[in-house]
Amino acid sequence: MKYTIVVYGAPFSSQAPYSACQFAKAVLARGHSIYRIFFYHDGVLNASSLSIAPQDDAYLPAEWATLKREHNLDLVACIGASVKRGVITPSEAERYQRSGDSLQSEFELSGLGQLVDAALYSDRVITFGAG
Amino acid sequence: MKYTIVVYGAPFSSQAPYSACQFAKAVLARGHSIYRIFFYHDGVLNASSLSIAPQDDAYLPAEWATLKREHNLDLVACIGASVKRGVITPSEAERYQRSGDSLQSEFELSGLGQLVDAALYSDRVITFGAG
Amino acid sequence: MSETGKKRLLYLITRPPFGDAYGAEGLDAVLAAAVFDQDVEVIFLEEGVFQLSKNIDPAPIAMKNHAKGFKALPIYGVEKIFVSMEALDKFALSTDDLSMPVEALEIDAIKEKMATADHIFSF
Amino acid sequence: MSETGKKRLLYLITRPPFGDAYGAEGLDAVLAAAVFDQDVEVIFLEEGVFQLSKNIDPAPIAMKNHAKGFKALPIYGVEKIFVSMEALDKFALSTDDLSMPVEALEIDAIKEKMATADHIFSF
Amino acid sequence: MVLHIFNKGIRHRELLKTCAELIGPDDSLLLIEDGVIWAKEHKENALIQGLLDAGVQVHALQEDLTARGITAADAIATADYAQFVELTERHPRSVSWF
Amino acid sequence: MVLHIFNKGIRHRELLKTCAELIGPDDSLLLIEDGVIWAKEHKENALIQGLLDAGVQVHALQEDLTARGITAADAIATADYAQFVELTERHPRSVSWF
Repeated sequence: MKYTIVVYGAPFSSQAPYSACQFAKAVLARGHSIYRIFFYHDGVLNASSLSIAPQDDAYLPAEWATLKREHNLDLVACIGASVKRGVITPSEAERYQRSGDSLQSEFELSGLGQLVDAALYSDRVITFGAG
Repeated sequence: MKYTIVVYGAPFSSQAPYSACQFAKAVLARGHSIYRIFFYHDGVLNASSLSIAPQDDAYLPAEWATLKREHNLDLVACIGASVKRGVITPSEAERYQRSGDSLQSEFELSGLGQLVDAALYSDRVITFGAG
Repeated sequence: MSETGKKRLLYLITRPPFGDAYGAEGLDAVLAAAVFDQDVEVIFLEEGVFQLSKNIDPAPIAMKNHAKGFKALPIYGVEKIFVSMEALDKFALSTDDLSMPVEALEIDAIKEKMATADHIFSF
Repeated sequence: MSETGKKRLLYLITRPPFGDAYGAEGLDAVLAAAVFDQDVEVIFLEEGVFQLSKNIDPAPIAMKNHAKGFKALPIYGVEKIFVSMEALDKFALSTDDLSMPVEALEIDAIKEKMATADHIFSF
Repeated sequence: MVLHIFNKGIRHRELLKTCAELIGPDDSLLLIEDGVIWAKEHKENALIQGLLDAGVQVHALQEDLTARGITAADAIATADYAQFVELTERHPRSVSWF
Repeated sequence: MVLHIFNKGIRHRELLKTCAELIGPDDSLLLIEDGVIWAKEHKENALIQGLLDAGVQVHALQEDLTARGITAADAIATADYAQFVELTERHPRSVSWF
């Protein structure tokens, strides 16, 4: 079956993205495919390239990146939710005169249409809520 | 009296920082002083220089900056909570090879000792919680 | 799937306005679905009914009024908007107290909508 | 202020571990206070008592085990650690079920501590 | 004298219960943000009524009521931000529930 | 058949009540994250008992139980992540409560 996973929580603040990541691995292990992982609300902070994990802690953005490389996953963060929360591309950084970009390269910023599209083409949509 | 205000919530995700900002203005309007505003937990995202407000929305980081300039406030974000959440100084950006810094200049990153210090020297400590 | 071959997408709005971003971001998610011309339904549950309060005015708290966007949903083609009768009852409200005309649903009718949706999003 | 001229700082831990960051960040706040040699007290309320569960092991959820830090508080000079008796009772727990020796307090004793603290931090 | 500041709505009923049990007779409760929903007259406010019956002062922040289009029940005192500050002056300590 | 995924603890009692009222006889409830606290045998689980009495299947995620050092009551089925996926296979739709 085709799954879409929706993540509302930020790493280091909520368990939601950790649960989502474990669930994604279990979905793939059972032979299903993942159509998209969509990051919304505070979940967009998973796409930040600037967070730095404490030495003995898991660094979730890297986990997502590894998962993407190994399974060619589509990792999309909602652009509206992202720019409000400071996750921005180089072109937004330039346009709004910010000091730099902050989007990890394995993630793509796109509109909420990508969430609707995912719902249309997935057999299952599982949300990991937070807050 | 001397007040310290503690903020746990992020702009665009929680009302907590908006309430804290209104409360800070009311404290000053009644003739009190503010010893420190301490940002902890997701509240450290108030110190981000990268967030971009939607056109018709309030931009809280700028509100804090104005308040600081007008009243010489001490705006401190917990350094441990900040770096985990991607709010980093130029020196951290360099050390951890990140694309750029993300700390608004009106804010300072410092340790949790600044929260304890604030408690010792303030008559009142008011927390605005979130999540 | 509905008889028309469209997907049935159900959106639950469960939180009051302003305390967090779920109301505003839930609204944006519904608006995005409206563009795709699917079978979209919205149910306001529990404290979510306060998103439809009359006289919402966040100027005193310096926040943006997203809630008027809910009133505009029919303009964007989202016509199936419901509230939980139990929630209204719990908060001593009637549909007349709300900012837009909506149909109140009993628990069983809400269950039925959940049981027949293709996907359920909650905010 | 306590008789020694130190400030009385009271920390309430109200949430279970791992669901959010308040347990871990509350612990860090208590540790910071310990450094300042003040009169620090910690009370585990409500679901906060699960921060002191025996056998905590977050390896299966790929998160860090901050909770062992609570056990280390006495090493850092924080000796006044309490749990709500009502919370233990609610969850069918006794102090023997906890990861460290703590004193259980009745509601009135907790109220008294709140009423005499200089500042109260909640997590 | 403790000022209890509560900012969550009905879904956090158990949190309000825990808070209410710890409110002493000289303490006050201030409802802010989504917490002002508890200030409305409705079927779900037995906890608030219990506090009022015990003589506890219950306040709701006017700005948050206005924002949400909610009118507070008669028994609830409304306070604006200036009066919120005044409450913190009168109560030497506060605790936030969220 | 709806899989209800619930991830909050006791302070969100009213949210569990709202969720429980909307669980149909063919639906299942899966407790994850802080939600596994409801799976423990204690004085506060009348809502869970009500669901069990109505024949609803109640599951708790084993990984989250282990993380928190909590043992589930006998009447609660435990599920690991693989079984969580299996539950989503068997239930054509899910709703998350948080």
